[in-house]
Amino acid sequence: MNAESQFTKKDFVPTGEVKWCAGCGDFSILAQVQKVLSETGKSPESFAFISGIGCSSRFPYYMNCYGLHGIHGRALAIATGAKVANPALEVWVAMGDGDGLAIGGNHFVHAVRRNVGIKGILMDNRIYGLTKGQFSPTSFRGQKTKTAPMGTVEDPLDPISLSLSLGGTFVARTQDRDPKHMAEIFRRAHEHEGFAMMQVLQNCVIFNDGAFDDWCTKGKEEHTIKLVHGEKMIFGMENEKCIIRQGFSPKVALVAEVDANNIVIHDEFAADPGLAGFLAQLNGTHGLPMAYGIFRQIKAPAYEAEYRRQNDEAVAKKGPGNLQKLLNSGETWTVS
Amino acid sequence: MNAESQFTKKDFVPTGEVKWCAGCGDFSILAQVQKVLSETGKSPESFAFISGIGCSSRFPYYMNCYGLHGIHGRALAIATGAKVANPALEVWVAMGDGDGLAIGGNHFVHAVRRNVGIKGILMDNRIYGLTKGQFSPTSFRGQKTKTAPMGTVEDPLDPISLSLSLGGTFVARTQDRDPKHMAEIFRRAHEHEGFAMMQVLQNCVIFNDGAFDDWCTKGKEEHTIKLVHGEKMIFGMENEKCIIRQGFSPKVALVAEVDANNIVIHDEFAADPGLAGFLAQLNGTHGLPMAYGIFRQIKAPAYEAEYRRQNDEAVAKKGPGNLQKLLNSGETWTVS
Amino acid sequence: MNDQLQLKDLDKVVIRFSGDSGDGMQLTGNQFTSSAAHHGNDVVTLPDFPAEIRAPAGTIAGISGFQLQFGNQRVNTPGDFPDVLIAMNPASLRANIKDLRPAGFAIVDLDAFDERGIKKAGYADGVNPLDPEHTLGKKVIAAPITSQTMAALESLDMPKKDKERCKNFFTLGVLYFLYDTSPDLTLNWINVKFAKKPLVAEANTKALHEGMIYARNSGLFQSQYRVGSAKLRPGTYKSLTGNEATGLGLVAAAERAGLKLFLGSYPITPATTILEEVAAHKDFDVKALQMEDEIAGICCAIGAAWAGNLAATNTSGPGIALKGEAMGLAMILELPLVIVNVQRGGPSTGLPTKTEQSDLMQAMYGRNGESPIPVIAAKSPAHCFDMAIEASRLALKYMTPVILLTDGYLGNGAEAFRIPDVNELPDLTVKFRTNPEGYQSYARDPKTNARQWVKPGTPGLANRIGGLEKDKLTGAVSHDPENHDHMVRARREKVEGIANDIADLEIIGDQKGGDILIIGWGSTYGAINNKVNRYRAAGKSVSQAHFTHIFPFPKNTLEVLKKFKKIVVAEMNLGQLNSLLRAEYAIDTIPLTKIQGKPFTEDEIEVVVDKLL
Amino acid sequence: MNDQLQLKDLDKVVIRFSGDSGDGMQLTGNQFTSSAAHHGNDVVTLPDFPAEIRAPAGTIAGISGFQLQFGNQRVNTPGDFPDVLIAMNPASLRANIKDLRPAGFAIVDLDAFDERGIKKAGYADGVNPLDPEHTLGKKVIAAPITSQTMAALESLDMPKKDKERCKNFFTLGVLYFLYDTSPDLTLNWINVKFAKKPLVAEANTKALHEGMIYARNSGLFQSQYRVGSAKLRPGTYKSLTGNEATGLGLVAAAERAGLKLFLGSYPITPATTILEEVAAHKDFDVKALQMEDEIAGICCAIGAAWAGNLAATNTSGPGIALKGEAMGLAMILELPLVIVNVQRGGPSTGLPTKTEQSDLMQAMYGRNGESPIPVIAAKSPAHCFDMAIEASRLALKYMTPVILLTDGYLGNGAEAFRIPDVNELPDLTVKFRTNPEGYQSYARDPKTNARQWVKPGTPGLANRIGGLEKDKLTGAVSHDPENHDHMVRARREKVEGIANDIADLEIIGDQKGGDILIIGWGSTYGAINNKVNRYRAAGKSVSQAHFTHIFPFPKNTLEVLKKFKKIVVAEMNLGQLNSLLRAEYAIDTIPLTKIQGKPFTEDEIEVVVDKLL
Ligand SMILES: Cc1ncc(C[n+]2csc(CCOP(=O)(O)OP(=O)(O)O)c2C)c(N)n1
Ligand SMILES: Cc1ncc(C[n+]2csc(CCOP(=O)(O)OP(=O)(O)O)c2C)c(N)n1
Ligand code: SF4
Ligand code: SF4
Ligand SMILES: [Mg+2]
Ligand SMILES: [Mg+2]
Repeated sequence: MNAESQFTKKDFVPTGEVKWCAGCGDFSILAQVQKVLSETGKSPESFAFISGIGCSSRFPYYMNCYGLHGIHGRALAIATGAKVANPALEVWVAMGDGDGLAIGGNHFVHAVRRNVGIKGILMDNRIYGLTKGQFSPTSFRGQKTKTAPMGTVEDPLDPISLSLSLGGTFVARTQDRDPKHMAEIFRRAHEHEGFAMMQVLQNCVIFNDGAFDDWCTKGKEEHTIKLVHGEKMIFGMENEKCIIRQGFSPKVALVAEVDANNIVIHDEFAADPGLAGFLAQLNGTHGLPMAYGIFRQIKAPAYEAEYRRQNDEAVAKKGPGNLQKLLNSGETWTVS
Repeated sequence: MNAESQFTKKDFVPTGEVKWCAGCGDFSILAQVQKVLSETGKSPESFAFISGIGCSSRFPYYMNCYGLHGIHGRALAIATGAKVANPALEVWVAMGDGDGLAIGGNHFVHAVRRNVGIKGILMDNRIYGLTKGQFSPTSFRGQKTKTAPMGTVEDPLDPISLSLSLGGTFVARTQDRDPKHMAEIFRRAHEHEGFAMMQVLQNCVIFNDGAFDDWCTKGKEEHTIKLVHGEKMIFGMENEKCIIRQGFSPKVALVAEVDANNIVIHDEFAADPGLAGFLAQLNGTHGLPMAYGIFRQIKAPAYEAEYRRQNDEAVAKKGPGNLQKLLNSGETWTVS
Repeated sequence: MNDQLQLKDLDKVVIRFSGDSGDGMQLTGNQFTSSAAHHGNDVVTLPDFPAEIRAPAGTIAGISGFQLQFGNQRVNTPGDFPDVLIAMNPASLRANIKDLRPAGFAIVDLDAFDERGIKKAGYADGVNPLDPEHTLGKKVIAAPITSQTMAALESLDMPKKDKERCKNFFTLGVLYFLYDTSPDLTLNWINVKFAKKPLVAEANTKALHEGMIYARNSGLFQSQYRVGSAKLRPGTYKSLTGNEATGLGLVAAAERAGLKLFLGSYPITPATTILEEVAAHKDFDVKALQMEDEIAGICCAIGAAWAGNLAATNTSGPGIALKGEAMGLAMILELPLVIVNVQRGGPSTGLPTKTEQSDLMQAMYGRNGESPIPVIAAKSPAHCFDMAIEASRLALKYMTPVILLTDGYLGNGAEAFRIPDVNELPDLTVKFRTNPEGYQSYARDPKTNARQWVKPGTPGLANRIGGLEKDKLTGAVSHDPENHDHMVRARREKVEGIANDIADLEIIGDQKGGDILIIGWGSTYGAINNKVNRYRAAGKSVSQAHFTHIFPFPKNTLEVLKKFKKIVVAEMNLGQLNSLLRAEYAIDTIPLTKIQGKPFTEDEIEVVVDKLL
Repeated sequence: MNDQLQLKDLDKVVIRFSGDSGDGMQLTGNQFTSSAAHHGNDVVTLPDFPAEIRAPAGTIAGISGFQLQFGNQRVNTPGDFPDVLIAMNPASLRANIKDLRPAGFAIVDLDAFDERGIKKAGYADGVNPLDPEHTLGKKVIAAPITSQTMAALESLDMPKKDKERCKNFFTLGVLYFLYDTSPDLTLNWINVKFAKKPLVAEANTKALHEGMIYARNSGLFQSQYRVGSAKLRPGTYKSLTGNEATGLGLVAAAERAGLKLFLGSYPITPATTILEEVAAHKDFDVKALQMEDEIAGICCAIGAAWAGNLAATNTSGPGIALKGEAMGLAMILELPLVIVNVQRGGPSTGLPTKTEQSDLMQAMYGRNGESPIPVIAAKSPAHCFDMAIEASRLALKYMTPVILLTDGYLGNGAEAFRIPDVNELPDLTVKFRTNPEGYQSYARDPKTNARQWVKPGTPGLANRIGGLEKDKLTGAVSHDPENHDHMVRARREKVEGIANDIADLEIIGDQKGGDILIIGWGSTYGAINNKVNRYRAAGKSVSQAHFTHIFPFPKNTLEVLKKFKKIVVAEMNLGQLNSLLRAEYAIDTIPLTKIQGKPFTEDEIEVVVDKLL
């Protein structure tokens, strides 16, 4: 971050109306992105925002940057091309849970695995907003929508676990109703070199209102925990609860009742993937709290950087490509 | 399994030539599937084999069962429809690492997540066989192929970790050069109700010969470990090595040097996902051995069964659908 | 009763409701529709959804519209231009006033025309939207709808917001009075709907009554109108949207075939409501799977077709673009599959909430290789029911995927659907092959050229099929060049043979031929028909032929074309059917094209046809 | 020199090599090709890969073939039927003998005709494949190739298997002698290739020499042949396959445009070698991404085009079916993008290793909505180079995706490529917009109708574009009906305007018109041309017109068509170009279709054309 950025949030706000429903959680995500980027010291034109289709995918229109509103589910593939073609661009992708994990699931998997230098915001409202309220891959089992009138019969997909299983180098969760926390995650993503996977729990007031209330509204302290690097994992209204290890899984215990040494300490930068995988279970199910924060961030070469390195090596070895030489190469014969 | 099956392996072998290259690992997978199914006591016609495109995807032609050779990457989606339409069919899917994890990655993700009652054999040769040797999502970083002349710049995808992160209810690994072990896994898959994900390391003699030699040929004992339910995780030529826990990750230690109680004990049926996630790290990288066996098997309702349950409930509640009644329902008016 | 009000008879009326997404315009429109239909009118309706879920209140982007036409004869369409515009706020007035017929009038909620509302609608500062300059000189009746509603509900103990919500029922009351239509149906609906919220029921009922009274007494209206009942075919009717009709048609087809229905789908505007309709009928043991994408949607349907279900998949244009490869697979497997495309404005994401007919060529050719698939199209919302059954019939009889084209206009639009006697629906009974004797998986029925359907699991018939070229009899993979040539032609011949099994192309008008034939397909039927009727009433030799079967064309097509001096092909695209006809018959035709997200108005047809007369 | 051997002069010769995948037939064919080319012949080649990677040795499924034609004039094609068949085993003889010209001869490796080999080839027990009954009376020269090779290498200390491997060089030696061609090039190649394995080099060299000697002395051959050198345009040549040429063309286009090349791809037969060719040129800083599927392949290319690269994607028919939706996006974004389809046998998976021209309609229409994309096609392997540059030129100049159609026959086939002087290649220099003053993202160049290209990152020009319909100037999302109508037509007009910027359709033959015009496109050029030349030599009024630009058609197309009495449209499909011509010009044409995985033979053209003469 640049303390003396010459830009303000306003520089990142284009003219034109924002067309989300009043009260939609997307507004607050947008505001924090605009704010955080204005503080980086980089010009709005240095950023590219790419998206697919969905309410959330309107995001690029609302950033005064370069923007590409693509087709449903393909934002990460488009973004991969843009980033490899021009690594100097800072590429952000906004995607919905349907866009990014249903139709776009395969590109998600491979972008994470390749560690492409993209900041990916998954605006997860656990519903299809734009098409008016069908269940999504993150909807909980049993959720009733018109396409599942008796409730879905599918378990939800957890994008945190998924990303970690793919070797994700930056895997984080935040929520639309905690602007400060969001800003912190966005800032860290901005600084990250590879793929930054950010799940943002986002309230859709029209089709899935209150889906995250347990973890975002009054009393949430009882069911949520913030991951803070180097700190003991303690939570609860009075900081009375903590996370310990039982077997190979996390368990909630009372601070008063356990040996302080048994309380798990968070390490964002752990080289081995074990801790992050363990913490991924903290997703608000099975009596465990919902964890916010960065599950894991490791340094690893970004895809586009490695690609560039190879090309540079090839040039260093063979000299910069000479077209005439290339055409003339190989077995030739001359007709006169 | 049916000890007195009326069928023999021959009943599962159709006429017509098998057209894989001599020495291809696919032969041995085929033989074990034929053998295991002939022992189930079910007729060849009770089985449906569905595939996409690839060398491995020729599988259905080589089984004397009902077979559908589909299009590249889509076998699991086709199979989902067949299984939901007719849950009495025992549906097997044969897929390559490209077919199942590159173009078909999204269907893989969602079939595992939905727990559709499909037995999925991932014939993983870490290469595109049929198209003559391009790297696949499971190729190791740095592998050189004509499409990556200086080596790939991508980390491989681990289908075991991936499946576990999606809540996979049956997640196993085996290899083409251990017929007995393969047979055991296939048998267990046959008996499993939801999605059975079986990664089979398979040698492609033409384009990736020897890719698994470390873990499949002489001396393999040093680098591989068999997961056996209820047993301590011990391996090595002389059973001198074992797996212990260090932090949240597995570590190799010498049996002689650790307290026996610290040796990890495998539990295939553990209700919580921690152990399996932990064991998934045993994939032959980072100095850890390659683990074979069932990482996790849990009982959970299969997708098609839940779908059926809802329909049955609807019928129970409303009576079996009556078309005339349906058409007549709602606000009507009469013109005479 | 205000005896001052004149009672005028009208043949038909077009009303457009326009307001914020939250103003309940869809509900209001639907209620009026039902009441008019009960009254005996023919009614056709069309909602106009905003592109955004709920854009900022009061803005033009946030407008939700609903248009209906009702009349004492077949009205065919929701009408070109409204006779009456209901505008609940300034944005609605601004966006719609230009469409209002010069002889028509608008009713606006005066209370919404405050400074804020006017500004949100994008008028410049200080402008009064009700000034003739801004109403284009058209008649605007400004009624304080919100405040009248509030006043009417004063005595009720309800939050102000809830009271305000009743203004649409007040408006409905005004219209019921104006068009002399009984409110009983709506009153009944209110009671059922709000059975558990008696206060809300009371409020809405009161608002409705007060609206009627206000219309009679306010002095704002000079006339009351009466639209006589239409002479419809006797029977019991209900109002259905095209998508509901398609969904029900599929359910009906499965029943008539003795099969289970399987729909593999992925949501997309404007096709999703078919999935929702089908999913609602679990008591029929339908399987309606919302899959991870369109490819999975069609692929699971292919798996289900293979397994013996009546399988279908539905989507809109971009989804079809994704399904192309799998459609080719279904074609070469020769499995029955109904593929519904509810077309929308393209290309690419285009105009998702608008209608268009621009996916015809994609239906014909959007696959690799020679991949012939029959293409049929519905011509009205209720006709979607018949065409869903027809698509199923062809698919099952000829063992082929079939593409059914509808569009957003049909899918969302509604009209009266005459409820059929189930036993009179086509018998689609299917015979699966069960006899192993001499079975060859690609042997063809000599009449239909169809291969036989075998359910996996059937003893003695295990066979393997796939997307590679196959031997013409055994179905085994074959790389033989002559066999391939044979199969490519055999697949096409099978589909072309369907021409012998469909109705002839009908001439509406001069059976022996005449000056002009206007050709259309799909949802423009009503618009063209209305215009042709008007021409004919005026003694002009203008006839109509409307394709419901496009590939193959009906057998008598060339015969029909040859009877007319000039042939106009009217489409909401750049001339796609036109190209197909020219390619097939090498005849010259005159394209009439429009790509504006709505069907032709009569004027637009006139501009082209008059010149040819 | 055996003086008994007659020396005969020939105009051209067709040789087909056929053997097991492991027999090195591709290598042998390629070596002969190079040597003949050096000798001054024109040579065109075509490999025929088996559908399986390596089906069981000795079976028909496992055969790998390679055919070449060389001559003392332009040979145009690898030839219809071989004059000489090299069959390394019984399966090869069995599969190919029917194609051998009656006047030709086969050379077989007698050693492979043991009981096991004969059985594997599928002959009945006790059959001798060399009996005239089984050789269809054709001449077969049975040489003990393997044992002669083994004998020749007896002195070398090598495993038996490795010695056996040298039999293809022995065979090559036989051919070099027979066609009086210098072995120097191959000898040189051996030395370079096996520089690190001197023993292998020695063995192969020896085998080659022994083959030559054997041919001279064995008494099996009566004649030696000489094919004079062809009068080719002066210049330096190399042999290129169509896919190599396409890849190099893209690299060249990027250089000439001053841009970086980006190829987004996914492997698929027969298109993969383009990706492999491009990936090999990292020293040009090309990005050649093997993505997770075809959709990702084109989508990353769209991202790269947006970011300012010369972007391309390549695939075959099934891949295009998957890319349809994204092609529509590229079209509406109006970004330059080259889309290469190396067509193969369809529909569905079809016949992946065979050729076909059946994706033309898909190229034209395989997308939702009105989505016009220019379509061009290469007519020979070397022509792929030019057409890759032409596709890039159109894409960059008109800011549009462009589809380049080639096919498996072109992609795998090779011919002499005249190496151009780089400075004579078209100048494709691109001007990015950098001036913020008055920029509107969809404002069009008055001449080309193209919008301007802005590189993201450029100060002052930030803008947002997408797949929704957009305002005709600002590019902002627009739901306005008239604007949509305008844009749909504007996009088509832009593409149609390209007709003014391409060469006229050329008549090869009667410039003023005549009896018959044979129309073709793509890879059938050579086959048609050879036949037309023969007709003309016989004094018949048969001419040829070959489309390289299909959408839009060249401006003078109708003019050309009108000059001829009869028009035959020859295609390897069921008449796709034929339909397009009829739809466009409403003229009657005669389709000549063949769908057998290979181009027309002269006979096949004759059957249709003779009747019309
Ligand atoms: C190819 C294609 N399929 C389907 C659609 C329809 N569609 C648009 S957005 C969307 C899902 C929206 O949900 P999500 O991605 O979660 O975004 P949200 O609206 O909730 O922010 C769908 C199914 C489409 N536009 N294109
Ligand atoms: C849509 C489509 N894209 C690409 C291909 C080409 N293709 C066929 S198989 C294959 C990959 C083969 O690799 P894998 O799935 O690992 O199977 P294997 O041959 O190794 O068993 C590819 C890319 C195709 N047939 N269809
Ligand atoms: S529908 Fe939901 S997600 Fe979409 S804009 Fe409205 S509140 Fe937000
Ligand atoms: S190419 Fe490889 S995977 Fe394919 S059949 Fe041959 S050995 Fe097996
Ligand atoms: Mg969502
Ligand atoms: Mg593979």
